Formats: sequence, structure tokens, C-alpha cells
Amino acid sequence: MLSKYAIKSPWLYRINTGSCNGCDVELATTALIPRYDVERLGCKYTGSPKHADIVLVTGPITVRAEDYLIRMLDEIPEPRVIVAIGICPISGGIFRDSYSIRGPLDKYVEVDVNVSGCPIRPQSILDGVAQAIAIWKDKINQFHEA
Amino acid sequence: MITLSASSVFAYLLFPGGLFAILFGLILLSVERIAVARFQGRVGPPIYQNIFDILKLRIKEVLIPEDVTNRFMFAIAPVFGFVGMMTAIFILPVSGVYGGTGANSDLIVLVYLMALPAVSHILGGSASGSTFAAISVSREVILMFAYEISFIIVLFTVALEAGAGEGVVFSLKGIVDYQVIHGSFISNFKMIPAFLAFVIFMLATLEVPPFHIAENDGDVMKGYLMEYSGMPLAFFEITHALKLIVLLTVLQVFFMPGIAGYNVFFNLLWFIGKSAVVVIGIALIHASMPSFRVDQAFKFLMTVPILLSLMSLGMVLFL
Amino acid sequence: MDTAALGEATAFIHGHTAEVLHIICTAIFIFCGIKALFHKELKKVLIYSLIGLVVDIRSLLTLDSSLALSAFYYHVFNFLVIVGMMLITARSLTKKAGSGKLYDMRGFGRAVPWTAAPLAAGLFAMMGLPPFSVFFSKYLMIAAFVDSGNIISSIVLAGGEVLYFLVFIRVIRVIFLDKYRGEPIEDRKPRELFPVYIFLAFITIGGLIPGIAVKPFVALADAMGSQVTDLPPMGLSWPIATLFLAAGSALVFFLGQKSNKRAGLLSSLLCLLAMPTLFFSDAGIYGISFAFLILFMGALQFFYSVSYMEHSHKQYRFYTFFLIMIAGLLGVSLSGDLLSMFFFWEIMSGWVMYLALAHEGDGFSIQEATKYFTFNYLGAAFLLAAVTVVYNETGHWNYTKIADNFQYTRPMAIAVLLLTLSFLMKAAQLPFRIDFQMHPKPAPTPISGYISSTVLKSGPFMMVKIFFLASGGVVATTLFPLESIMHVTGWIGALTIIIAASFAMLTNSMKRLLIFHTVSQLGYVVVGCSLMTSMGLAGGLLHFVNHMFFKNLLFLCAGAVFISTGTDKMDRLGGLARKMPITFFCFMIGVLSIAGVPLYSGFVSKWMIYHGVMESGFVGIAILALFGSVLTLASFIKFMHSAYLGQIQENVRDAKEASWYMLLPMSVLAGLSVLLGVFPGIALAPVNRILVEFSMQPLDITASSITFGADSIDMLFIVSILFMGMALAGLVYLLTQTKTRKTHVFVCGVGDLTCEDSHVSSVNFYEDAKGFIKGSVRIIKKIIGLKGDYIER
Amino acid sequence: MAGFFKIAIRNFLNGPTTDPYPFGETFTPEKYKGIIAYDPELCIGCSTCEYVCPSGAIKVTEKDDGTGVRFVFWLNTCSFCGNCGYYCPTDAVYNSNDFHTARHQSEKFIPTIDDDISYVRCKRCEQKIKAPVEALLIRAYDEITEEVRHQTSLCPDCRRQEQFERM
Repeated sequence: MLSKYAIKSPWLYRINTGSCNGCDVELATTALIPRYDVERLGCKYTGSPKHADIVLVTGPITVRAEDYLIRMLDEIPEPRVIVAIGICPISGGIFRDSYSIRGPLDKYVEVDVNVSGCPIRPQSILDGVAQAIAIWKDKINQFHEA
Repeated sequence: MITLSASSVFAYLLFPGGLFAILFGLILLSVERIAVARFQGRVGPPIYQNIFDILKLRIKEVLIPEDVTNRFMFAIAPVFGFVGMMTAIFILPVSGVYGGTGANSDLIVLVYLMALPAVSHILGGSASGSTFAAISVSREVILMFAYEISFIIVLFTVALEAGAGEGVVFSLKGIVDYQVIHGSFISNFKMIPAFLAFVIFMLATLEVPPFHIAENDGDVMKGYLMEYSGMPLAFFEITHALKLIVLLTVLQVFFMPGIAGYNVFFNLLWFIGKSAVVVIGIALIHASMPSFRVDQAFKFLMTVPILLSLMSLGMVLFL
Repeated sequence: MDTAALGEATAFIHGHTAEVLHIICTAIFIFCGIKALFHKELKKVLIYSLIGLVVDIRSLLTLDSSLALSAFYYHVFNFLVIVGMMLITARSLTKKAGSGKLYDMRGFGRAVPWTAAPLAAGLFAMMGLPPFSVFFSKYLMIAAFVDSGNIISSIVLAGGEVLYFLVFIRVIRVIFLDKYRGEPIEDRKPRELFPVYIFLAFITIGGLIPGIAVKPFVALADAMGSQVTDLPPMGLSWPIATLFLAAGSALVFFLGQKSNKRAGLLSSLLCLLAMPTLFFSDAGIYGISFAFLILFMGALQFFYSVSYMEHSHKQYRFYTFFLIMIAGLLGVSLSGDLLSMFFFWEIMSGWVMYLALAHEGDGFSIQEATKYFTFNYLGAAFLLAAVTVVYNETGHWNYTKIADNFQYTRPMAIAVLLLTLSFLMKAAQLPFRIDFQMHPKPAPTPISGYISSTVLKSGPFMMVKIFFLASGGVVATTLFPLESIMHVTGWIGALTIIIAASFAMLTNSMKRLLIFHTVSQLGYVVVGCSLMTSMGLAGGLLHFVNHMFFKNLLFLCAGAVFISTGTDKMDRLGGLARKMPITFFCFMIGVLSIAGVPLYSGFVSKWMIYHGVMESGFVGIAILALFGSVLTLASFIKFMHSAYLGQIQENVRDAKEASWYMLLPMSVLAGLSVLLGVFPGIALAPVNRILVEFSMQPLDITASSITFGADSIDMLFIVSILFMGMALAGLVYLLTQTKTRKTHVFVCGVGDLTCEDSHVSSVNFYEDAKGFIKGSVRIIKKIIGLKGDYIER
Repeated sequence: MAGFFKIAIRNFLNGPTTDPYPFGETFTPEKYKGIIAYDPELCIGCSTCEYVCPSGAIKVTEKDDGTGVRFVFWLNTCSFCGNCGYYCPTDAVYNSNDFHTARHQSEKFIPTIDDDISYVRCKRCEQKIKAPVEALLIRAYDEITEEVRHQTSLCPDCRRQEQFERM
């Protein structure tokens, strides 16, 4: 099937739902600084959710960011992989039982890979992306069977 | 009437036209991305990266914004640019390899065909109804309006120089033949400013960082392509690759068509070599230049390239 | 006073005090003009203007030719008749209004039409407009001056009339065009009106059959004993089509009172019926093809205005004036000689057009229509002087005879220059004040569309004829060599393209943008025609035809949008393409062909113009012209984005698609634009025969390809390549049949953005580049003296 | 502009300095605070770590059948602050420099460390006490004599009882 070639170019898209930007800085370093070049895997940060394949979500879904997240997740085309970056989206992290966050990402969308850490290391992002690519391959096949 | 002979269909679909140009363009785009990465000290993507981008987009789901203003225009927009570029490649002669389509490979037709990708971006962006797209469409129009002047002046300078004083040569084949006999224009001192102006025009048309404004990731993210996904987006990527090839061919037709060897294969290698060198030069500028703001770019484009091209036009006319 | 005394009186005047007399008369002339202009009383205004104009004729006495004398008698007689008639009506109007004040009679023209009509007719007659006899007496006067050699004073005389023109226009505006507010008053009984209408009939007959009317005055001049020089023949040649349409307009005036639909359809039918009459006319292929186009466009325009004028009032009056204007235009294209051409030229752009343009009746449209009418009147004044000079030099009116014995002497050079000047003014080319030379925005769309696409074309149409005539004669002077006139015209055309298109980049009203583009596209036609080489002229004429179709198409789309949304401002519109898809589709075809995209008609003619210009070696003009097409594309993208695409706005939500009355003409024009884009041969066949008529080497064309010397192009070949690309794209689309899903537009997930603030409207579309464009436009404004925000409004 | 050209050319000539992580080993600083590690032998079940952990990643609970103390650590909420390693008296919990924290969704709710220490019976009164931890003994006494061994194997009451008898 074509998915064997298609997985060679996963496009990443970052959604920040109120994170402290620790993980976002790490995400930025994976792409831009020469040391952890994510482009080697064929990845590229895209500007629009409609081009996204692997969605990297950071931040504990705060009350204000909730409906933005719901609307954004609807705009991402189907064979997609959701990666929760950092402990905040996975479980709310340090802010777990605070009044202003709406709980882990699982409530809104079916997450595929969790990369925990506060903040995560660029290498673990590369790990997460590698795992996401593997999952994405099966999703592509399922998408085309359906 | 239509002379759709087998050779012209072959030329359109396979060799210097469709498949070869698309693949060569995509590879050149990847080469440019690798060169930029290497200039920044990174490894950069594998060379087949852009090809797999297209293949990946093919399998993606196509999203259509529900309050899109005109679905037909939203779907037809990418095809405009694609068709324009395919025709442009078909009529452009590659020295020593492909002779263009004789009478019809004409400069004025080329000018209007090269404006089609910008038109397709504009139509697509404004038909999608998104605000980011609207802002980037207005930027694209301002830029297009600014860099077209220098391109037109360069065009006429080359046409007049190829006419060698007594007339004007509008056919592209004529320009190439003139340079083959009298030495290519790059070596002609009168044409150096025009060459610089054309390079600036190339950077502006290809949206390479000094002019990476309409799709600037900083403020309008993906600009006019914001609402596209799946196959229409793949068409825009293919059009971008074809536009790179068209610009390289036009650069070589205008300024350095020198035929190296005799058989087609050697000329083709010479053509690919020259294109690769130019692409790496573009990558160098890409890696080491920040982007203009729109009004800075507009002022820059309205002064520097126009003066350069007017200088060489003056030299051609009065020297 | 017997003849001898009069004879020596003229000699005495003529003797040594002519200069003193001259100065006194001019002083009186100007004094009366100013007085009349600002006076309150209607009667006083009329009397002052009479004194001024009669004094103005005094200079006739300085010439001692009999032509001058008979002209003097005829002119004075006409004036007496007209002013007598106007004074009677003025007396009856003052009786009705209770006071003589002009402003108390506001709107009387509408309240008591039958009593006030002679006043209007008299005022138009005093201006020297066609159907009345003063037109010929004024012409005789100027002929007398030209005959005696001083052309300059004839031009001054013709120009001087403009002062009195302003006086009359003021009266007409107050009495006829303003609303009537007083209590209803009834017309006078026909028995009292009878004498006034006899006078009116007398001067109208004098205007229609001038030859007979002038006989008694010539006899009187002979009686005075001065030697008789033969009068210039004043026979008019009325083409059949013009007669047919003139009669038709009367028919529409009476039959159309009841239903607007019937009036519209009837006039459209009339235009179609007039077409067969063209075969009998002997006006040569050039005139006939232009006439055919006039009638074809007229039919479409009327069919369109059946539903456009639905909401308007008194449509039959609009249709009548429109039909008379078309009749005038037909006269210009079909007439075989210069005098009748000038006669119909005056009808076409005279008071008929003024009343049709001011049809809406609100202050703004009247003011703009008056500005345009003054501009046309000035142009016609130059034309009158030039036409008489041409007759004087060649001794004939008929084109073919003029062409035979045409010597390019000093006066003839001035005449050709004046002719080109007035035709350029008609074609609205710079560097004249652009807000005057452009036809008014608030006029109803059918007529402003028709003026843009067809009536303004009479300028270049005649310019080509004059260039052809002038290029035939032997050159006897170095004053204004023909080549330099043509070259300067080319440069004026090129500058107009750039300046008008850059104005269009800034304006915010739909129709003003379209009118700016008409001016710039006419620049292309002028550039093409001013080359007078076979490729250049063919390109100019083809653009002449293409522009007619796509410009009218754009105007009709703008009209449809105006009707369904009620606003003409682009920045209040947005997202129309959802509600009016067919209009949008036609609009897109219009935009793509005006920008010159290869598949559409604009490209072929522009291609030919560029080749023609470069062949003649004018690189500057070619660069400006090619850049003009980029400017056009840029401003139309602004129009397209802010009006049709982008987010849908509030006031557009309930817009409905235009009725099929409007859509039919639009789709016909859109089809023609595409057809001529792919098969330009259809329009080029008649153009080739015109080239032969103008004794130039025709291009060898097939249905779709044009070859001339080295450069050639085959549109079908290019279009087939484009279609192959589209087929390829379509194939690829079919192969990837992936699922599609509807989602909302990406605005970072924000939910509460209203449509207004998420739509980039035309006001801030070029915000970033505005500094540069505004700076250059400010310089241009200073040059051509345009004040205020005329462009932006 | 010229400055950047020089840097770009130098980068081009020196070649990429990218760390070959997914396809090769990467440098991890020795003291990098990665996933925490737990050594049951050293743990005395004092649950200081649970107390100091800001994000509640560690749970030290009595086993339901009362045979020992269960130490549960859930990676997905640990913020790698190192409090537990710092405050643990016996250094049973310490930060390893393992940064591979990417887990599939299905493994999300599997506790990363789920270990337990079992109680020891007091020699005299058979009461459950926590086993003595060698590291603590070393730190507490200069040298571990037989006596110390004996004392630590008794429950506090018995130890008090024995001391009392010895007096």
C-alpha cells in the first residue's frame, strides 16, 4: 500500500492549551537548533491544523483553552496521531486537582502516545514521534480500508 | 490547427514537461531544504522528502471549510497554477535538449502564464474565507504588483538585446539562438544588472526568506494555503516545484543557455548542474537572510530591482 | 436705415475702430455672462444672455464677406425667435409661481411639463445643440471666421460660449431637475400654448432641414450688395438605422408609459430590428461593423434594464433618451461626411445623454451629470472649430473627397491636432481632469455600462478615421507632423493606462473602479490605434471589440450586485459568491479577460498591441502597457475579494441571485469573451477587411491563429495545452477519491469572531502599500488638479 | 548580511553537528533527573517521598493483607523535581538518567514502579516491624556489632522491654 511511503513525511502541529511553555521550548528546539534536527525524520512543523498529521498537545487543558481545543481538534484531517507532550496533558501534572484545569486530554480526544516529563527532553520527543509514526502507519491502513 | 503530435504529447507529459519537471522540481526543493539545513549546521531531510510529502498528502482526508464562500472556486483554484506552469514548461525551450513549441513559445505568453500561480494562490486564499488567507492574499497581491515591474523591464531588455539593435525578438527560441552565437548574456556586461534584478525577482516569486512574507510562519502561518488539505494542497506543492523549474529554465534561457556538448544527455546534465548551482545559491540566501515586512519589501522591490533593470535597459538601448 | 447707410456703417466699423469695438463687445459679452450667471430673476437672466450673445456676434460685422452677413442675419433671427418664445413661457411661469424669482419656480418643469417644455427647448437651442436651427447658424458663424482666415478667434468664440452654457444649465437644473414641492398647479390650456409651440416647431424645422431655412437670409445678404460667396452645403445624410431608431424612440415614449417591461422589451426589439437596415447603408465595413456592435450591445442593455429599472420611476423617459443616444451613435458610425458626423456627435453626447444620466434625480447624480455634460460641450466646441477648418481646406464634407485632396497645410495641422484632442477628450484620456472626463458614477448601470463599453469608443473610432485621412495627404508644414501627433497620443494612452489603473487601486466604490478601468482600457485601444501599423491597429481594434464585451459584462455584474444588496460601496459587501454564484461566475470571466489571462479574450488583443508597439520601437509605451495589466489585475483582485469572496457580511445575507433578465445578457457576454479568447479569428475577419479599407497589409489569420511577419500565435494550441493540463488535474482528482469532511474555518479555535472583523474589506486591502501609491497619486493629483478624496469616495 | 554568510559557509564546511539520537546513542548528562528508581532493600517505608512529592506521583500504602508496604510510582504525573531522591533518608529512591518516557496510550495506567517491602516478625512478640536497613545501621553506628543486630530485630516495645530488663 502507499502508506509505506506516506509515513516518510509526518507533518507536526503544536497545540498549546495553556502550558507553561517549558515543553513548547523543547518542541521548538527539536525542530530548529542543529543539535536535535527533527527534519531528519522527514518531519516539518506546519502552520495550519488542516495540514497536520502528528498533533503535539502541551499544557493542562485550562478552562479558557477548552473550547478552543475542541474546535481545533475537529479541524485536523483524519489519519492523524495525537501525542500528549509533558505530564500536563496526560494527567494534569502538578496542577492536577486545581480548579482551573479541565482534566487530562483523554476526555477530549483519543490520545495515542504519551511523552511524560516536565519538561520533556528533545530526545524523548523524537522517541514519541518515532512511536507516533508507527501508530500512524496502522491508522493510514485502517483509514483506507474504511 | 492543433499539431498534437506524439512528440509534443511526450514532451508535455513526460520528458521536459510533466513527470520529469515535477520530479526534478521536487528533488530540487529537497536539495534546497538540505542545503539550508547544512548551512545551519543541521542534517536536513532525505533527498526524496518532497516527493513523499506529495504521496502523503494524497492519502489524507480533504477538509472543506463549511462557510467557504464558493466551493467551486475553492476546488478549481489549485488547478489554475498547475495548468499555467505545465503550459509554461511546455513552451520553454531547454537549450540543446528541447526546442520549445516554435512560434508559440513567446515572451508575452510567458509573462501571463507565470502570473497564473500567483492568481491561483489569490483565488484559493480569498475563496477559502479564512481571515489569515485574506491577509496573506493582500500581501501576495502587493508583492506581485511590485516585482512584476522589474520582470517586465528585464523581459524587454532581453528581447531588445536579442534583437541586436534592429528589432525585437519575442520568440524564446530566437533569444536562445542569439546567445548561442553571440555568447550568453551572463558574460555581457550590459546584462549584469538585469541578471541581478531577475535573481531578486526569482527570490520574490518563490517566496524565499528575504521575501517569505505571504506565507510567513510568524504571523499568518500558512497564509493562503491555510484551508487546504489533502490533494488540493498537493497540487499547490507541485505547482511550487514546477514554478521553481520554470524560473530556472527562464533564467537559463535569458542569461546562460550555453550549449556544452553535442548529444542530448550531456546538455541535460549541464542543465541540471546549472540548476543545482542556482538552487544552492538560493539556499545560501535563504539560510542567511531574515524576511522583510510587507511594506519594507514593497519599498525595496519598487526601488532596487527596477533601477537595476532600467540601468541595463538604458545600456542596451543607448550603448 | 437703407442699405447704403448700413453698407458704409459696416465699412466704418470695419475701418479703424474695429479693435476698439472688439474690446468693448468682449467686455459686454463677459459682463452679461457673469450677470446672467448669478441673477435671481428668470426674465432678467434670459435678457442678459440674449444681449451677451447678440453682442458676441458683433465680430461678424468686422468681416466683410457675405457669408458673414448671412450668418449674422440668420443667427440674429434665430435668437429673436427663441428668446421671444422663452419670454412668453417665462411670463406664464412667473404668473403661476407668483414671483419672478428663479428659485420659486423650482421643479416647475415636472409640475407643468407642457408649459415649461418650450423653455427647456429654447435653452438647449441657445446652447447650439443639434435638433435646433441655432446649431447651423453657429456653424455658419464659425465657418465665416474660418473662411476669413483667423482660426484662433473662431476657437475663442466657440470656447466663449461655455460661459453662457453654464448659465443655461443652471436654469435647467433649477426648473426641470429639482423636485416640485408646492401644491399642484395645472397646465395652461392648449389654446394659449399654441403660439409658443409654433415658434418651437419653426426652430426645430430650421434645425432639421437647414438648406432651405437659410435661403431667405442669403437673399437678404445679397440685397445688401456685398458679393455672394457660395454657402457651404449643409445637407445632412440621415442613415436609415438612425431614422428607424429615432422613430422607435417616439414609439417607446408613447407606448411605454404603462409598463416598464413592455418599454424595455420593445426598445430591445427595436435594436434587433434595426440591424437588417445596416445592409442597405453604404458606410463601408468600418462603420457598419461598429454600428452592428452598437445595436447588439444596445439590445443586450435594454434586455438587462427591463429588470434593473424595475424600482425606478418614469422608465419610458429613460428608454427614449437612451434610444435617441444610440441613434446619434449610429449616425456617427454610419455617416459618410464630416458635418453629419458632427451633427450626430452632438446628438449622442448632447442634452439627451444629460437627461438620461440625471435620471435618478438626486443631487449627486445631477451634479455629476452636469460636470460630464460641460466636459462634452467643451470637447464639441473644439470639434466644431476643427471640422469647419477641415471643410475650408479641402472644400468637401465627404470622407472620400477629403481623402483625395488633403494637403497637410498649417491650418489643417491645427485642425488635425484639435480633432485628435477632442476625440481623446471623448475617450476620457488623461491629462484632463479625470473627475470631469469620466461619466458619472450615480447614473443607472445600464446607461453607464453602455457609455463605458460603446459610446466612449466613438472617440478612438473617429481618431482612426482622421489619422487615416491625414496620413493620405501630402505634407506641407512642419508645424505638427502627423507622426509626432500619433506618438504623443500613444504616450497619452500609455500614461492613462497607468494613472487610471492606480486610481482604481484606491477607490472603494464598485462603479467608480469600473469607470477608472474603462479609462485605462481605452488607453490600450488608443495606444493600439495610434500606431497605424497593421499589427498595432488590428490589436487596437480587436481590443476595441473585446473591451466592449468584458467591460459591459463587469458593469452588468456590478449592477446586479447593486440591485440585490442596495449598496455600491465595496467595503460593505463581502461573500457575495455564496448568494449570487452565476453573477460571480460571469464576473470572474470578466476579471480574467480584462487582466489578459491566456484562455480569455483580453489576452489576444493585448498580445497584438504589445507586438505592434514593440515593432514600432516604443519600448517605454510597451513597458507601461504591460505593467498596466498587472495594475488592473491587482485592483480587480481587491474588488473580487472584498465584494464577492471572503467572509459573508450582514447586509449580504438576504441577497438573492439576479433575475434571469439580468443573467441572460451577462452569460451571453461571458460566452463571447471566452469565444473570442479561443477563436480571435471571428473578430479579426472584419478587422482584416477594415485594414484593407485603410489600405494596410492585412494579417493572415485562421479561426484561432494570427501570424504577421515573424511573430505568430495560435490560441487554440495554447488553449488545448491548458485543457490538457486541466484534464490531467481532473484525472488526478478522480484517482484520489478520499473522504471529504466539512469543518469550520481555522481562526485558532476562537468562536466569537463576527463576520465584520474577520473580513479584509477593500478599504484596508492595500493598507501596506498605500503609503507609496498615495504618494505617487498625490503627485498626479497635483499635476491634473484634482482635489478632495474624489478617488477614495 | 555578510556576517551570516561567513557563519553559513563555515557551517557548510564543518558539516552538521546533529546528535544521531533515534539512529544512535546520545549523550545524557550523568546527573540528569530522569525517571526515578526504587530500591526496595533500602526502603524503610517511612513515606517521606510520598509526602514531599509535589504532584502526588508516589503512593506508599499498607498492603491490604498487611504483609508489607507497597510502593507505587506513576510516571505520568511525576515532574522529575527530585524531591523524593533528596529527602529519602536511605536513598532508596533516586533519579536515574533514563529519559525514555514515551509510552503508548495503552500503557498509560500501568504504574511505572509497583514494588513492595515485606514486614519482618519481631523476635520476641511476633509483631510486624519493618526490616532493618543496612545503610541506616552503618550510618547510625560506628560499627555494627552483634548487639546492634539483635536490637534492630526487635519491635520497639520489646526493645524497650529488653533495655528495661537490662537496667
